[in-house]
Amino acid sequence: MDIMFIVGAVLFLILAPILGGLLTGCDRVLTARFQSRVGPPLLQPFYDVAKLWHKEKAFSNPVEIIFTTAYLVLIAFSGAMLATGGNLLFVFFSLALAHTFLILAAYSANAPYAHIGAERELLSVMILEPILILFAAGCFLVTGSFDTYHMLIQDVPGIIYLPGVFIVFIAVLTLKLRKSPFDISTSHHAHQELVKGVTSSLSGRSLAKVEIAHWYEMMIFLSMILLFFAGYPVLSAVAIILVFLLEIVIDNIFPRVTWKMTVKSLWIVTLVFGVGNIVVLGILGGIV
Amino acid sequence: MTGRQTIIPFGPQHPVLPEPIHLDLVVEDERVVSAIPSIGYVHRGLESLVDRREYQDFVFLAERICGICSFTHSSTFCQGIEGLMGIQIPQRAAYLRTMWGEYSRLHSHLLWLGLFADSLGFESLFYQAWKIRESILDEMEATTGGRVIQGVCKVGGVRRDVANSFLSGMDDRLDEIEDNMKDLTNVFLNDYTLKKRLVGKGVLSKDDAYYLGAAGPTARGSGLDMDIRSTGYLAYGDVGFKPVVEKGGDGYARCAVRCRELFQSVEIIRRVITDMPEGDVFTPVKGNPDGEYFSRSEQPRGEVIHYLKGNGTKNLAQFRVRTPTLTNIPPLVSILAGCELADVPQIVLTIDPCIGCMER
Amino acid sequence: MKMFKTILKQFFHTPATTTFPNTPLENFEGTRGHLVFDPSKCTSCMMCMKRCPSQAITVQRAEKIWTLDRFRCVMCGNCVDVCKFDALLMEREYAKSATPTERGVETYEITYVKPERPKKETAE
Amino acid sequence: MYPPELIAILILLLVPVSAAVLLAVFKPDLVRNVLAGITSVIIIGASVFLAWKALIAPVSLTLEHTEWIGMLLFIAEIGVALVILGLSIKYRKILPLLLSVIQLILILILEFFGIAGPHAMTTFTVTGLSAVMVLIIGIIGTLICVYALGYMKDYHDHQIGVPVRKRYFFALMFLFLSAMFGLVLFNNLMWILCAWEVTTLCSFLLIGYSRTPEAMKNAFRAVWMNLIGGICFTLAIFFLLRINTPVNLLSVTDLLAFPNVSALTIPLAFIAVAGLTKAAQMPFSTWLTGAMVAPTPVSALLHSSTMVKAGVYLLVLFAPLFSQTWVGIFLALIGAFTFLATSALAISQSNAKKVLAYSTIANLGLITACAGIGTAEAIMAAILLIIFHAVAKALLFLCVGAVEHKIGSRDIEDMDGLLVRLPLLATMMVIGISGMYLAPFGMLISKWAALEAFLTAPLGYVFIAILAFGSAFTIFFWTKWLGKLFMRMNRPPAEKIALHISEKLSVIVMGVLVIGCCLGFPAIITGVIIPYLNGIHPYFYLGNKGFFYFDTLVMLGLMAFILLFLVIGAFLGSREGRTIAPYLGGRAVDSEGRFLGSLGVYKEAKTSNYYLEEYFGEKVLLKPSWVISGVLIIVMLVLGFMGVMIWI
Amino acid sequence: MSSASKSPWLLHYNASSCNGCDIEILAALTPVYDVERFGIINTGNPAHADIFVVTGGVNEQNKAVLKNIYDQIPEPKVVVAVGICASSGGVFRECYNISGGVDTIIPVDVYVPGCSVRPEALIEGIVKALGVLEEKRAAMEAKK
Amino acid sequence: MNMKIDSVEAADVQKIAGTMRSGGYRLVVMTCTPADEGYYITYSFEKETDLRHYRIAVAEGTTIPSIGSSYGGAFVYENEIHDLYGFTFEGMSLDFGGTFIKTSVPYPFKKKEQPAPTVTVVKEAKE
Repeated sequence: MDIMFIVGAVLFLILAPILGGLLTGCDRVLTARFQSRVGPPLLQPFYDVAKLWHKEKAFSNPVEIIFTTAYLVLIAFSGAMLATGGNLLFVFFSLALAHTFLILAAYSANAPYAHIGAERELLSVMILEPILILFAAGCFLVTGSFDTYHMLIQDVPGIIYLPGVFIVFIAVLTLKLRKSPFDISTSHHAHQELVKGVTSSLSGRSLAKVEIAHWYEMMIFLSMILLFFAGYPVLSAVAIILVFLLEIVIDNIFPRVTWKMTVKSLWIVTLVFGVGNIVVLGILGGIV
Repeated sequence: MTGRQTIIPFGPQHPVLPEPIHLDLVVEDERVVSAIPSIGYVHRGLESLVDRREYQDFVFLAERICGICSFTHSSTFCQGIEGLMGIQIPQRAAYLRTMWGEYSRLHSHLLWLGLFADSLGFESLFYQAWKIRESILDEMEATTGGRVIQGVCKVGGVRRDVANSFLSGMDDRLDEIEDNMKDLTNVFLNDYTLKKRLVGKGVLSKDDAYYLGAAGPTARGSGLDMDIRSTGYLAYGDVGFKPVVEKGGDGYARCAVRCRELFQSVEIIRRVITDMPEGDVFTPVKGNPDGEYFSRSEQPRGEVIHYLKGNGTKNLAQFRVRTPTLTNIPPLVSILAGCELADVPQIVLTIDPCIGCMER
Repeated sequence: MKMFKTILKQFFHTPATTTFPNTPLENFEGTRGHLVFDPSKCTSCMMCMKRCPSQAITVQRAEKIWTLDRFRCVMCGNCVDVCKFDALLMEREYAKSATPTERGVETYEITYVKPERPKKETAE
Repeated sequence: MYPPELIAILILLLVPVSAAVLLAVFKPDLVRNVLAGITSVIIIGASVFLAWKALIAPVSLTLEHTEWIGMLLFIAEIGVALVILGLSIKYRKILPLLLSVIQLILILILEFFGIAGPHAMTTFTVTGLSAVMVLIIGIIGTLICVYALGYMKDYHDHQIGVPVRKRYFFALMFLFLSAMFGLVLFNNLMWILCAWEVTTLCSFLLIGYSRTPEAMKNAFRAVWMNLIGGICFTLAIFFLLRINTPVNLLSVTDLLAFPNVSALTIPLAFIAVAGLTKAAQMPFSTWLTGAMVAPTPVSALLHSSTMVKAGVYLLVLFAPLFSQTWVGIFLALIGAFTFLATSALAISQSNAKKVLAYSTIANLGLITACAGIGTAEAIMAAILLIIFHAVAKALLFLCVGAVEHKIGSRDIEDMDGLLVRLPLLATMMVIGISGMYLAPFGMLISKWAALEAFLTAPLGYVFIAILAFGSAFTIFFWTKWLGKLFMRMNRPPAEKIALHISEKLSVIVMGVLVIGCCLGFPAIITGVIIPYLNGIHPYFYLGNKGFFYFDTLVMLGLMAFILLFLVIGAFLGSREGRTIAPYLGGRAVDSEGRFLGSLGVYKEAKTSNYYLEEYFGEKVLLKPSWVISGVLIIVMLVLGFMGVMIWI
Repeated sequence: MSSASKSPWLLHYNASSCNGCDIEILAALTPVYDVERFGIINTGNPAHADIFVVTGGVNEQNKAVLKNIYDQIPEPKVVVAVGICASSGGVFRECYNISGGVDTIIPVDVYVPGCSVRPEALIEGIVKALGVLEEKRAAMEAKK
Repeated sequence: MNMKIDSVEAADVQKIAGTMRSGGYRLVVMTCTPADEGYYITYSFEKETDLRHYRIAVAEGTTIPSIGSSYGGAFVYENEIHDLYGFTFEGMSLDFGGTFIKTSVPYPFKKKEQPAPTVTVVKEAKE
């Protein structure tokens, strides 16, 4: 392993939560502006987490402490792996494991709202799984390797080969960033029928950990956009900002849909664009 | 299989419910198998106070049956006393009551639209609806002195007159409000995703609505032409009132009824302002009520009935309130069965529950 | 999707938000904010106490004390209406919140002095 | 003097049979326990020794005078057919009757009119693949038998009304072990067919152990489906014999080395069908789900870790041949489709054994898909899947069986808070479930390997898409089970019944095996699989490929380390803090987990998982799946008869 | 000001109010008053809340609910009684089903008068509550 | 507005409800009110603008037949009257068993020895 990779991982571990928190702050301010409000200060997400960190230690089941820690650590670990140009498939598996821990934390509370949140989070993991595997497969077909490193050093940006996968990626990003219309398991606002869904039984430090993990996750998924525009830093940056703005706008112009509609719409998109893209790529014999 | 059921206590404290009501939701996957409501969290026993407050002061208590429909409650109560005592209130007072009644319908429907949007996870629409509502509340406050509890009705008329100059300025402000409401209702009625969420959800057939006792927009959404305003009390007889009726019977239809009623209310207010008669706003009241009276009027949520029984003293002998929400509970129970958990909040909200009213 | 136009409009307009509490809000004429008592005008007629729907006002005629519990007052203004001596007034400003230690009943000593009945000039 | 390998082989073949006879004779529990214990130790020892030998260098032994063995096995085969025939007549089942008659006739024709090829034939071969199977049968199989010692005691305590026939039960279990060893060690297809039929019989009798109407119904369903497999196997032998060639195609080694694959498509297609039935692939999956009425050790032994593996063993064995034909592609499609359909079906099940059954079928489907593709990478993935699946699934079955006896239910909904109520079993269950689908455990590595194999295979993108959606389903049903175990309990703890020592022992050893296999997977690949693959594809070199890339291994290690750290943290970490009641919309819960609901009735605040019955229920999915897979099988047979080859 | 008072999350419960105060609390969230400027979020979930906003006087059924929710809020927490009903029982004080203000069940830190409470008054009350929250947090830290 | 109230026998309530229902009337309200002796329960039905009231006089503690079979929505009124006045209705379509409106005093509107409704003694808020 290159020393540069280790530096990259460490940088990611430190910078991602800071950037993620700032982006969340931007998100909240922008959302407020879309709603004709002034909105909170930019640093509000940090205040929130700091406050949560100092709250009383209270839980509905002590195992949630370890589960939320595991969630945070594994998400950070996946991010670090991504930052080192590591194996994309492994990043995804590690993310799935991390989410399993979040789901277990919700299950362990044995409260109906947390439980349904857990089931819905599980559904969203299920929705996400195919497109992630297809994404990895697409990268493999383009570069002959699952390593993000190879994707990054491509001469031609990946989006040329994987436009369909990119579309699906943007669609599922809404789910991943817990935005309307697909914020079925929990959301950043007061979530209606499920109270707070998967995080509803977490409080204090556990919730703070989940919050930080969300920042990491957001950075992981946003930085995956890089893979589609590798080699063009300006273009990548523009793409990331545009996608992020698009997500905020989508959040504001859609009501929440039911989980059934979520599964159907996202899987139809996955089947049409994702699988279609991979099949075309496969028929053309890949790029290698 | 009974082993696969989840029992969810929905409420009394729940973010979707500004007021406490409890539902025992039994769900399988997310399909609601049974939903039985339980109320009584807001019951204060306000009706028992009639024998310790003079009937004139009780108006302020009747007004506090509910903070949203407060104006209609106070005017219905006054109307009841006036009915018992055979008082004819001045025309201007009747027109002003009509105006305020419609304003309170506007504010209530906008409030409901906001909460409804919120229950569907549509935050920005919620903010939009409540932003418009603030301008309605401003009108209310400017004319009555209270934002949500107006305290302006009085046995024999109203407590405050509104200057004609103010009324003429109101028309322009209504134009702006109407424009904003057009944008708002356009989203509610035409947005693809919202339609997806609403059309065909919580269908209440016309017959069920009629015999289960649905009232107000809930009944009108199922194609029933039921509106107490058609009887022409206050100034409604003069403004050529026609109820808004939708045939769908689903959540979308109930939402559409309320959206269209917004514009209807604006129209009524305009008519009332232009035709506002001059004169006193108050007739002095002498004596004490005696006898029985059913006072009915149309709240934003439907028909409200105040039953009053006087015994010739300053205090009434009996006061009973039957509110639209109470009679909308049986239809709610029938439309909740078999729905999706995600639709429970919006179905509960489509009857526009006002628990404060319901339980007094 | 229909919402897009609306949110775009919001985005390019200044927010509707007030600057309260940095600058106090302007209330409308006639807003019922809180009750003000003028001890110098009260004749201890007790009408306000009798007609208060929430029994926030007590008048002790003998001790010449008028008290108001702000945490019971519903700001209906009925007392203002029934007071024939203009001793009560509704101010537009809202009533302030209180912690348990700050909370109490406002007590006023009635300073009204019954004016000397003017000599009946007409009697002559 | 016989070579030690031969002695080991003979021990493996004969000791279980002898033990079976003895177990059938002696009634006292003590004698049975001692006997079974000793036999198990011998079998484990012999299988480990044999596997070790085989891994150093493939073992290939030729015996003289094999005719009498053949004769003996032929008699056994006739016996099997007759038993099934007799029972079919007794219970008036037409379909099994017809099929067993056909099978009997075919065997007789084969024996007496078969064109006997040249007899220069190796008797026993132990390659890397068979060594893996030997280890699975030897270690996991015997552990399950040991477990059964304690289990059957509880079983009869719980199942009042089921006649106690433990002698019969254990005799069959050990007989089955013998048959399985034969199946993987013999080199003669005729002999393998015989072992194949014996396993069918054992499975049939053990499913019907309780003799309840449901059990008998399912037993007969199992037998007729497996008979179809047997008939196809026999037909495959027929067609092999009809090929005019100097080499004896009944010898597996010779068959694998046969250069003209295009001549083999018909027998290959029949072998594929035989493998599909044994491995309970769609449309034959119902026999396996029905077989779950049997006592749990039977499910564990026959229907998850060994017998059904016989089906895929056969397919993996012939994978190099499949890889060149369209039969292989369609076989792979059936497997992949089965993976998708049964993973989805598993979502709708709440019966733990049924979930395990469907998951078994799904994983066998994945193995079948790999075998059908048959490239070196695919075979590697297939073998990895066989190993990891066998250990993890056996562990899960044993846990479910023990838990069922402790809490009186095998419904996943009743397993909430198991971690508090039955810590040991639940921990083992968690290990088993994690082993089935989570990183960095074995099954996930295998899936990864499969993914890489698919990516380079013809029509690979189809498989990728199927795998992508299939694993999504997999995640769903495993995680919700896992979640149930971690729930906080407000119910009274289970009765304190001590776990039988044999059950405890087996479960713990199995749990250690799961973790051991996961930690040792690089060793398994380099030590077992690569040598085997090099026997088939001499130039195959894994090198720095994908999951076996050094960095990835480091990452996997790091991840395992993080997990270990977290587990330690869970045990040592501070638990100080206030426990707050679960949020129930403001409703208070009393000590029994109930709250006052509407109508003044106290209700239990209970939660259940999602089963998505309207999408993934058996009623919805089974029939379309049968149609699709049936069409695929027909297409496969047609392609076999047409002899279409892949020309890439 | 530490983080505690920069990010107060509200939990609102209607004990037995007439709705007037409840809708004004919601109105305080909306664009014109926008309490999110102070980092205030209406969480609706006791486990996340810092400030417990109660409206309405307490009746028979609500006693248990109020206590239950109060217990589920992790420390430091502040209870704000909004409206005169929550403060003293208000106009309904004499009704047979009302047993008084919120302070008969749980300790109240700030009382906000009004019938119904105006959003400005509510904001003022919450700002006052933030001071109390800050004190409580300091006390909690000191205890450690 | 029609304020004419027809008096009927308590036993006929179900019959009347049945007639009303088949005549296309809807149930508007059921009101219970104390009379000089016992209580009156008034049933109000309406069809378009035709409002009709039927009144039964009942003594304290009487069991009254429910009209739930004709009007599914009647249970709200019946449960309420049960909880506030202490009457029992037979055959309600949804019986809350006295938990529809949970009051701190049982049957607060039931006549007591002293005619005033019972009122809980309110502790004076601390001054």
